[in-house]
Amino acid sequence: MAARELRAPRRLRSSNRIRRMLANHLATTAAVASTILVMAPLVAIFFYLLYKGASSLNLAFFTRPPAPVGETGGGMGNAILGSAILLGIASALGVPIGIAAGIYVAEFGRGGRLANTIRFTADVLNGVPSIVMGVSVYALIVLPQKHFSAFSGGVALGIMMIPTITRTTEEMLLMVPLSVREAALGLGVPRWRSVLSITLRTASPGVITGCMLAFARVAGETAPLLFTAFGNQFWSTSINQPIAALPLQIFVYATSPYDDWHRLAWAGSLVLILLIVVSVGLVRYVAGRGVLRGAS
Amino acid sequence: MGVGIEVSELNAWYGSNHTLQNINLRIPANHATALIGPSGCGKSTFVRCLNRMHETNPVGRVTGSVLIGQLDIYTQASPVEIRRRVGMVFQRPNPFPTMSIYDNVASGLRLNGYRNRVVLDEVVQRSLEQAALWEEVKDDLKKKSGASLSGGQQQRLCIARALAVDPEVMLMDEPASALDPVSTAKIEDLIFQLKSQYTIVIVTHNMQQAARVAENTGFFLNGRLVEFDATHKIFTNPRDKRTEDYITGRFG
Amino acid sequence: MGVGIEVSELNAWYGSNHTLQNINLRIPANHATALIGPSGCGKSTFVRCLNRMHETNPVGRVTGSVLIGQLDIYTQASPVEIRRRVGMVFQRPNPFPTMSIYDNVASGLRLNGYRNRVVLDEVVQRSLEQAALWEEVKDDLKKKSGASLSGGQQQRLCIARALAVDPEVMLMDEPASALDPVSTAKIEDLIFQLKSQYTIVIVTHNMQQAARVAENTGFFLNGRLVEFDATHKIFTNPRDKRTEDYITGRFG
Amino acid sequence: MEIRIQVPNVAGESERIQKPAGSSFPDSGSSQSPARAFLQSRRSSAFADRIFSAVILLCALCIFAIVALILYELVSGSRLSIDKFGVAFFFRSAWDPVNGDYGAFPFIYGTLVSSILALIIAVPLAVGVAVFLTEMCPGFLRAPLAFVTELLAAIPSVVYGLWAIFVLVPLLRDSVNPFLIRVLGWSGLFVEPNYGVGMFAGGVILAIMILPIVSSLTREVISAVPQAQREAALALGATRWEMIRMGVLRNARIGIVGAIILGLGRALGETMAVTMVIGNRPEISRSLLDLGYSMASVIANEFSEASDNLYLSALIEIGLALFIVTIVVNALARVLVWAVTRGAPVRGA
Amino acid sequence: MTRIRFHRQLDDLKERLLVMAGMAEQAIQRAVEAYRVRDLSLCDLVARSEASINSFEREIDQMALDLLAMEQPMAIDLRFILAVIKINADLERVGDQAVSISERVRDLHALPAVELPVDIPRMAALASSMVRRALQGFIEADAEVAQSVLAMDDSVDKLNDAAFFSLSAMIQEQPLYAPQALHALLIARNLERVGDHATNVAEDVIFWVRGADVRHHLSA
Amino acid sequence: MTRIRFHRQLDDLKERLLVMAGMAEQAIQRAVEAYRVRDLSLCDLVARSEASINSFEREIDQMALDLLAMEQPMAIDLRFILAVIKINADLERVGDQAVSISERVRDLHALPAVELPVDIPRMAALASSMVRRALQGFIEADAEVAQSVLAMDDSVDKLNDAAFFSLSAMIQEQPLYAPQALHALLIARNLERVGDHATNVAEDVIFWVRGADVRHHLSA
Repeated sequence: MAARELRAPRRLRSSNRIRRMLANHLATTAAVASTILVMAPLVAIFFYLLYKGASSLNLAFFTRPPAPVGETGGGMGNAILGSAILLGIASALGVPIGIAAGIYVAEFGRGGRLANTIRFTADVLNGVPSIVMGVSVYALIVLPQKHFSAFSGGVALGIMMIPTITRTTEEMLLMVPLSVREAALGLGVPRWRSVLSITLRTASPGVITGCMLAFARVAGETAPLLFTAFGNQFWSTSINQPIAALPLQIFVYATSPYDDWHRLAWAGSLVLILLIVVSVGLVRYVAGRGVLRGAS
Repeated sequence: MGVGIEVSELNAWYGSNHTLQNINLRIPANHATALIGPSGCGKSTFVRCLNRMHETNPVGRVTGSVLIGQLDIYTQASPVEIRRRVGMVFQRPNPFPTMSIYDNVASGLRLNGYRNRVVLDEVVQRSLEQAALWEEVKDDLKKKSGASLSGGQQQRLCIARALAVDPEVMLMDEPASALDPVSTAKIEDLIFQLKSQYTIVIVTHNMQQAARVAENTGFFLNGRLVEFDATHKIFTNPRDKRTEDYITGRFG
Repeated sequence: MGVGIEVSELNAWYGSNHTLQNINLRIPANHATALIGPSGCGKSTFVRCLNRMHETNPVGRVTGSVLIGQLDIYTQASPVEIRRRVGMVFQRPNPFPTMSIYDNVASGLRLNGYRNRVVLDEVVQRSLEQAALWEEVKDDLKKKSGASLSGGQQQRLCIARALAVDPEVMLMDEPASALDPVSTAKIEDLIFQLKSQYTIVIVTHNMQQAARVAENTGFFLNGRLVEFDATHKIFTNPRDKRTEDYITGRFG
Repeated sequence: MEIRIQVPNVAGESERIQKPAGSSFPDSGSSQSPARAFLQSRRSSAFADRIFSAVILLCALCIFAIVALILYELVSGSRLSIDKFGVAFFFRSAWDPVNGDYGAFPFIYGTLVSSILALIIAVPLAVGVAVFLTEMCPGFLRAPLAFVTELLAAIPSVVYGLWAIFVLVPLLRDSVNPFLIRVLGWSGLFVEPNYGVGMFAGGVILAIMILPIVSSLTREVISAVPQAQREAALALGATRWEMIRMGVLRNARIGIVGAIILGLGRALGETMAVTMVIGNRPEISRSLLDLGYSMASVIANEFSEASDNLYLSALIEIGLALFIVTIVVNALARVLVWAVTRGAPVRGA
Repeated sequence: MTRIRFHRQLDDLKERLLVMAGMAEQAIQRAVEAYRVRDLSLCDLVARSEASINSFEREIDQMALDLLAMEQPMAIDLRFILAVIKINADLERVGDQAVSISERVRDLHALPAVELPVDIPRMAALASSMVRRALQGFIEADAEVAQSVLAMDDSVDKLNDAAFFSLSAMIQEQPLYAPQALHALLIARNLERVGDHATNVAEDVIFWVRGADVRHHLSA
Repeated sequence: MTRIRFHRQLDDLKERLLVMAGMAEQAIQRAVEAYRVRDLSLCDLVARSEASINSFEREIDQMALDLLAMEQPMAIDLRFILAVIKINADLERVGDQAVSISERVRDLHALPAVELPVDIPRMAALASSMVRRALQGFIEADAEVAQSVLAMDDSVDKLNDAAFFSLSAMIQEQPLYAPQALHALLIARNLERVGDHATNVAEDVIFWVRGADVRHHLSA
């Protein structure tokens, strides 16, 4: 019986019951409050974008280059085209290298020292501030070439895509159970075939998500373009010439003293956001119906 | 039809761990053979040596010979070729999640470059029928993914996938241990059906399962094959004291 | 010591799914009671109604009364209080991985405001001893985390954690289904030890397990309690045809 | 040594064993199916496998090359400034392009203060949102709210900057800052002059920007905590908050720290929005409401107009410093996670 | 979890037991026929059938053992297998009684024929019908039918007691024919034992079907 | 996976069977003692002990059934339980034989005492020692000891045959004492049956220990 006494007294009502209940309510309130606080700026931003940007959207905005200072009108057509070109170059560079590196880390070097070092390096690269990337690419390409170019801007953005894609590819590949790989090997499928047709294919929704996220992220980047693509007031499709980009143009307009340019900046932002929202939405759709969910 | 397996002086290591020691046994063709024993006794390693899966592990190493039919799998063929002849079913159902049911079953042929559609259709249907899954999935063959099936169906799908390449030997590594009792019973029935046409080697830690499906049973202990005999003999009157102790729960 | 449980007219729903229908049953104190039945028969839902865990699911709903001892748990107390008196062990071992072994066991008491070190030490040791884990972990009590133990040890740690608050009733939802045979045997032995001091309700899909550990067994089918009787009665001579069909594998 | 081959002793069995073994393997009889015939005629060579793995490895090594190149370019670009100012560069407050006298301290100060301010504001909110969304939110609200926070993460920096200039700054200047001056003025952190733009505005916009990253990562790690952990806590008689504390936050804490550090890394390197609201004045002031400058901003603003090599070199050295800081922060995060996880697998159970 | 194969094996086991039962019953009938017509060739048949009954018994026992070891039968299936094991033993002993009778017939054959005051064929018919009825209960899984066997045992016992008295009276009157009378007495006892075995079989059938242990419910 | 509890239950089962065996053997000894000293009170004791033997039999059978259903015994454990079930039945029948003997003794008591040319106590001693030896084999799990029982059965059979001839001779000489002689004959047969049961027990022990089915290995 004496030993029994040492136990928590059974039918004793918790002495700290009220304190526990109070803590429970407080925590709930705090969580609800912070959610509301976080939602506020977003709602505000969208409200302003629509309110200020929508009114300036017209056909000219998409088809015209900017008007010279002092003239009203003009658009951001060249910037939209420039962004498309830059992103095209970036994707062509970043997606294959990123995915291949991800495959190496997850499949071939798994657990090895080299793979771990590559993973760490990718993390480092991922953390490199975009402005530093701009400076580096400037030193790497612009200085030797002696002029700004769409190519250098694309390279800067492409490099920024690589680590994101590598890491998501790796993570998605690792989510593919070992048993699926064994299943492929057990059927007598060669390794390269198994990696491409089974593992990568199984992980493809996740890998696509990673690519889209990387794409969305660099689509809005301004800093690395400041000293690489540089910007351009005119139509240009040459990858050896400076080129305009949507975020770059927005930056220029936003920090200018002209109301008309402010108006265009809002409109440009709205277009940029819509572009990104659409791609993020697409990502969610792909990931949401992702077949991976069923993989045990 | 299946072929017999003859294992001589098989030794296997995981790193410095000598997991299989001097295994000698002859597994008869077109019968089910069960391997039982406590965890870590080497029974899983043993089946993984029969299709050279053991060596996919970087620290796995094997010596000795395994004849499947007349072929010494360690000297006369590449692992990839062996595995086309020796099907394997794993502990957890592992259908390819992004593939449809049809593609899953066809994968063994397709991934090796086979393209004849008519033959593929036939093979898929035959394999699913053999795996007792055809009736349940025939309407969603190309619509549903392998991962959308229930656990028991997934495992039968994996069996169908292994059957599609028409192997001579089927290895099963605890094929029902992740399934509920009803699915387990179905898998057992299936094994019972298949054993007239294939040489089946099944690893299980469920002695009752071994008793139900296999004609012959081998008992592994500490990396050695202690006893190999007709199943009903093992379960009613084993020769070796250690087998009897394990069977009756006097072990350890 | 444990107390009896009296369930009257218990109904439970998942969304619009009527998972338990008019369950009436009296579970005797200080005995082990097993609940068996095919998957989806409602046995797990039933135990989750005994400590109001069912209602933590947003779509879970319950009517009817459950008396634990003299207390009607649905009208006379809050879920928090009930769960302190009714311990629960789950299918997969779920120790708190960031806590040491000691902290895991002490967590229930700490929640209730216990801070006295001497008492805590005593209770932790006693609970681990009861759970047959003390000898294996006493040297690493505060050094090792709960997650560093093996699966079977983790489950015994969870049992110790539940025992530490000295519950009157222990609910176990397939406590050994995720474990290997050796660990399963240990858990079964443990349940056998504990049932003299606690009222134990154990859900299992393993009929043999029910036969081995429980004095009484209830058979659930389609959300109804078909039969409740002494275990040896259920397994040698059940009253209800459906029970016999399930037990003998003539089911479905 | 005698080899004893075990054969099951079933009467009459041995006859049957020999038969299949007797026929030769490659053409095991008339029963051979087209599938088997095809597969057995197919040889496999390791050549394709070797090519494939070489290509993959090459791509993986690209990542090394890129980081090495960046480092090389930054170091060689800042050679001039390093030679001239040495380590003192980072502790000097002078920034005088006209006289060629450069020191990075004001920028380092501005970067640190604005980032820490951002963390102070963002972390509790982010964790609160994550907890609300995973543990408390009614089901129908969960998906839309999660989508909204993800959208926050997708908004480009320059758009934040735009919004900050035209909406946030006036709001701070006209209502928030006066309030802060009145209430917290005694601390010396919030005193006039109140321009609207400045360190505080920079901190606030950074907070808004890193909030979604921190909260969505936190949400991810919280969701990764197995349901079994929650049930374990509830079954012990925990209240919902205690369940969250014991069964959720405790298990997720390493992941949350990782999320915070990632947020910090983001804040340190963030350029455009900060450039647009921090005020861009290379001076140090105790008041958070005063104008400031950050490392990224100074590069963004002055790089393209840097007239002489030393000026450029000083800017590149600031870039180098930023680069090194981010590596350190990243390494810190990794070491931290490693140190804590060593004893306890986070995703145990 | 339907265990179709297992239940087919149980059917198989039942089938075999019935074959064996047929053989045992036939042995009794032949032995009694041999007594009736004093035909030694029938005795040989009985002796020969014993060997096959015994090998059947071993086979059934082995099957039951294998099923117990390999299929973990429960409830009615388990009771069935246990019943089979017991019925099997009883049937084998019925066979032994037939052999015993046929040996007595052989001994009687060596002695002068004499009119014996005992109706062996009638007793045999009764004992046989008990065996048949018990087996009918087994085939139909009908406890009622099996129950009726228990009542019949009393009549056999009475016939046996009557045989004792009439035979001992006969001996006192005609001591010359004592050996014949003694053999008849022992044959009567053999038939009484067959009745007992039939009763045991009936009890086992009831146990299998109802799960109730009816043994000794009269005696205890 | 050590199943300590289960093996303890098996020990318990063995224990009980031995108690029952003791009771059956004692019943035989008492019945024979009653014959020797013509003491009817001993017959009452035998009659009374039958009830408890029967209830023991039911209990052991139920235990064995429960163990089979709940513990899925395998190999030696399974053979043990089956052996127990069979030994149990044989022991119960040994008890029955004792009752039968005691009833004959009662009948003999009503008749004039007479010197009978048959050594019932010697037969009883032999039969008893067979039972004891078979049980010794059971206790020690020793197939050799059990095997020796099989040989002893022949001696009992021979004594029984001798009894038949000497008693039938006596009847022919002294027809007056025919009832007494008949009773003695039946008692001898009872004892022979006890020997048979002991043989069965011994065979079951061998089956349990060795897993070999030794039944009929002489006859078949």
